[in-house]
Amino acid sequence: MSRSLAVDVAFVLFAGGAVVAAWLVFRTDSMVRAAYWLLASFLGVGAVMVLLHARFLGLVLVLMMAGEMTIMAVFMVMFMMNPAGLNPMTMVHQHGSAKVAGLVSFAGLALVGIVAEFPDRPRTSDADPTAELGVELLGDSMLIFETAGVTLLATMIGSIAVASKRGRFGDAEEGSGPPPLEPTARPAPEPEPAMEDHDHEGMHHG
Amino acid sequence: MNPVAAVGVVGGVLGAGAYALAVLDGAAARGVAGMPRRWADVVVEPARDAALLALTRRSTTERPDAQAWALAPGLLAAMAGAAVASVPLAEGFAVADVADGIVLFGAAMAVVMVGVYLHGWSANSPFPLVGGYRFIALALSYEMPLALVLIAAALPAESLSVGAIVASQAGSWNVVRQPLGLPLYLVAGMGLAFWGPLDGADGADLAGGTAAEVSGPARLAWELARRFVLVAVALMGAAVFLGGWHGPVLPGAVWMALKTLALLALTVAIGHRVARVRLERFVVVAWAVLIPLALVDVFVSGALAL
Amino acid sequence: MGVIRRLATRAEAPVFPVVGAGGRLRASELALLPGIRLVGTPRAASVLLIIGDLTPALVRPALTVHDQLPSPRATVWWPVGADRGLLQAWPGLVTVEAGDAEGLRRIFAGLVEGRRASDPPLLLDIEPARWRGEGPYGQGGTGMTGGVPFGRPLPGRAPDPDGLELDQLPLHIGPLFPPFPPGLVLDVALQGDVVRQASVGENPFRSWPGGPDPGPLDTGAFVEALTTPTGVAELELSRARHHLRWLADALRVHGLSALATRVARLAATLAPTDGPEVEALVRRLRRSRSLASATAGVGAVDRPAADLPAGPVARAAGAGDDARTDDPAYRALGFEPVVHHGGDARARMHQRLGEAVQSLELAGRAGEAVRAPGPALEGPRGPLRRGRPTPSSALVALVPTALAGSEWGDAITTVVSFDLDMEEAALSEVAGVHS
Amino acid sequence: MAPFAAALAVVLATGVAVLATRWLPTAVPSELTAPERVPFLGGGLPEVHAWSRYHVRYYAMALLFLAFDMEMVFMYPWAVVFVEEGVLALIEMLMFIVILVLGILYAWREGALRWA
Repeated sequence: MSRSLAVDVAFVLFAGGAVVAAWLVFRTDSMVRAAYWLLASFLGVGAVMVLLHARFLGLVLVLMMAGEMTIMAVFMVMFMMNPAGLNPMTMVHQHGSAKVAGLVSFAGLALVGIVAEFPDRPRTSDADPTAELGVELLGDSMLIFETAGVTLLATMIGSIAVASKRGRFGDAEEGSGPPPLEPTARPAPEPEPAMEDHDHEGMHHG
Repeated sequence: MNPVAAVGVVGGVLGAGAYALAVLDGAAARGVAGMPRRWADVVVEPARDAALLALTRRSTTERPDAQAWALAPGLLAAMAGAAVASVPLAEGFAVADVADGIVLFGAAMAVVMVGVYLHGWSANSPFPLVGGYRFIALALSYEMPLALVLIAAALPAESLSVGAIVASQAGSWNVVRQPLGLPLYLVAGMGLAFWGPLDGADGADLAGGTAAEVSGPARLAWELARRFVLVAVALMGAAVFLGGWHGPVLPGAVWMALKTLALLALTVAIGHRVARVRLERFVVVAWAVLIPLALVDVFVSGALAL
Repeated sequence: MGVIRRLATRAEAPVFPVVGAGGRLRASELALLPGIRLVGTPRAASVLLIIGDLTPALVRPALTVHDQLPSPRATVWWPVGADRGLLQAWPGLVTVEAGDAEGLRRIFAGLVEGRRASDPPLLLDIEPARWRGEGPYGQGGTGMTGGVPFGRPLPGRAPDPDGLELDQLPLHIGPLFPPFPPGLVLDVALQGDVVRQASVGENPFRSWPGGPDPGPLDTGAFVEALTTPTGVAELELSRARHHLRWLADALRVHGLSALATRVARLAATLAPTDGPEVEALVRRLRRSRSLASATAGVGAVDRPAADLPAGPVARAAGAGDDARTDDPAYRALGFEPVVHHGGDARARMHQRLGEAVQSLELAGRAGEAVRAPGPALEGPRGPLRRGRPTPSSALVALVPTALAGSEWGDAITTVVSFDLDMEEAALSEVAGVHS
Repeated sequence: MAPFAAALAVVLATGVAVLATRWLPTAVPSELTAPERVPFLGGGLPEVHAWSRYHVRYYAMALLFLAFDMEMVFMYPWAVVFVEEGVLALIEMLMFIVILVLGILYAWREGALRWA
């Protein structure tokens, strides 16, 4: 088998695998499985990128998505009832609009793929795409790069402000109460801590 | 390299490394415990334990995620294999001298997190579950320092290839040029293989953590896979920080083996001397101390490389 | 297969211990025996080793753990003290003289070689709950969280101090959980890895209808000394041994099992002349940063030291009460109690280390000094007074509040730091004479 | 592409080799009774499934990781061209990192690294 044929076969296998894994995301009941089927799909995409000589981007995709999908799994398990799919459930809702959205986006992307004129600038194979990416980041795209830094900082501060209950100045919810049921009313007073009762309930559940 | 030869070489390195690690660990445990034992016994012990596990039946739990459970050790071993493949075992001899070697290593080690988490999650049993979640906390904390110290080592080499990083240490090794690198790498590496003080995921306080419900061949696979990861870590550490194949008199491959064994012995010694770390505390230390130190390492190494 | 079987026969026998009445002292020496390896989960064991006598409440847990051992498996019994006959009915049980590692290994070798059949499962093959046939998937109910899939319900929610309301697992752990003292049953509500609520379950050593009839307690020497004149040197040596045995258990939980074996050996063979070795060990452990950070601030009891049950736990919190202070035999030796401050797991470890060194030093100096029988004697867990509650029963009461809100690993550290003995706690009062 | 082919072969072979332990004759948990499959709780019996809405207490740290992971990725190509580009690269990356270290500093100051 010639080398280019082997590459072609690998391409089809990885690309097909990515699509199948992506489909399986919606065929499982378990949040963990769903997250990791998505990771498997990304692994396929990463391999395809490597085959397209975007080695660095392909590997980085895997590097990041392994962490990201794990965090996604952790959060999904945290907030979904029945996280392991022990009881039957479906990952797909609003079938009608989902179908429409899927078809429209597929048609749009396919159209771009067919109609758009892609740049055709053959490169010598000894060029190091990673180094070129580095030069680009430090040269023309420097502003984008530094803006990304500020954006990430904003992300960090924002996510902490939203997620962390604890703050420098004490409890983030101190003095706050549940929102009122009527739009014009004042916030409801803070409820009495009723931990003991609830804990008791939790202990004897089931 | 031809794929069959590649598999043979990596399999040999992983197998020999894991066995050496088990022997070192047994010897260290006997030394610390003050239990004298014949050397012959210490050397054969791991094979005996493995044989016993192979003859023991695999058990299962009431309603596990069987496929994910089976996959977990395979995932760890495969990723260890990928990492070993990217490390040159002697001058000009790497199984897969990928130009972005340390990115490949980073990606492989990120997938290790998936494997350990799945191993804990799949049993549908409380102690493994807690172990799996402990590992995520650990992994999210060590991953940054791990990547940063490797990037620092790549600076003077002007390449992400492990071969180039080793070649750049012809004059002096990175352990001297970048004194912060190896200690940070070892902390992260022990976390990666949940070894010694960072073994919270499989700790004694959880009756074995993610491995609390596995027996027989499944346990054998898990113990092997975990040791494979530590071997991969030590091999990469020997290449990136201890000058790889560089060394007088002896051939490069021998130097690599000796340096890897030295790192394995060091981790084993730490494992028997340092008590398990409270993860809650480790997370804060990792973010507030280890990551800033790793960044200092990057910039000092960068300034020196200019 | 021949080679593999031959290799496996010579492996260390992985043993999961079930410590029954009177078995605790024997169990503490298990790690020292050649050819045997203690494991933390039955899934890693080949031999279920019952040490001492099973009480009625221990039978069901022992059977549960037995069936969790993978086959090939065997059950070995080391009888210690009284035998009230419950084990006679255990199918396939092999009785071996207590402490006989060779006998245990013979059983193990026979098992691996295939000369001995593996124990069959002992419990009836009954699914945990009826669930078949209900709901569209046979999951036992309808809807996303309805029903009891595979025989068990899903856990329920409970509020958490950080404002979330996530699931809480109600768990009954013990009485054979290796990090716990034998016999401790803990009912915990585990939310994530945090113990939200804990309570101590029924003490299995109290399950005989006629009241507990313990085998030899690990503090038996002290109880006996209440009524018989005993050499101070002998008592203090026992105390030092006791604290070292505790230390071995604690080190094992902290992931230093090899060092724990060394300490256990020291405890088993301790003589007054071992002072330098113990002091070196204690110095090393006190200097250990990792141990300090694993225990500092963990399991602090938030009440005044004076309200704590007297003993090492109270002394670690700054209360200097020690029954030895008023004892003429000890006053003659110039005894001063060791006191630490902080009242956390770290202080308790330092307290016991300090007391071990002190006891060894006293034992070396005491010579032929004899302690006359008196109403009170300081045992290794606290003062022993005839007719009064045992120290362990007071310490067990501290567990629920000390565990609430702590991470699982910290909870284990806390439980271990109290040095409980459930067999002692089962006694309603300190008796004068022991079998 | 050749190194990747070798790496792929290694990944598949090691993974499958370890997975193959599942085909050992002892690896088939045939005929296990219900009590043999009960999760280990030190002799206790479970009431509920362990799979649950597991409360991780490091979620703020996990979110911080997401942002930081992204940052690290920029550093790889930077490391390759660093010596070539010289001081300019050092200063640019320093700026980038300082911005991000502010994020860690903020998180640490807010106590977000401590577990909830």
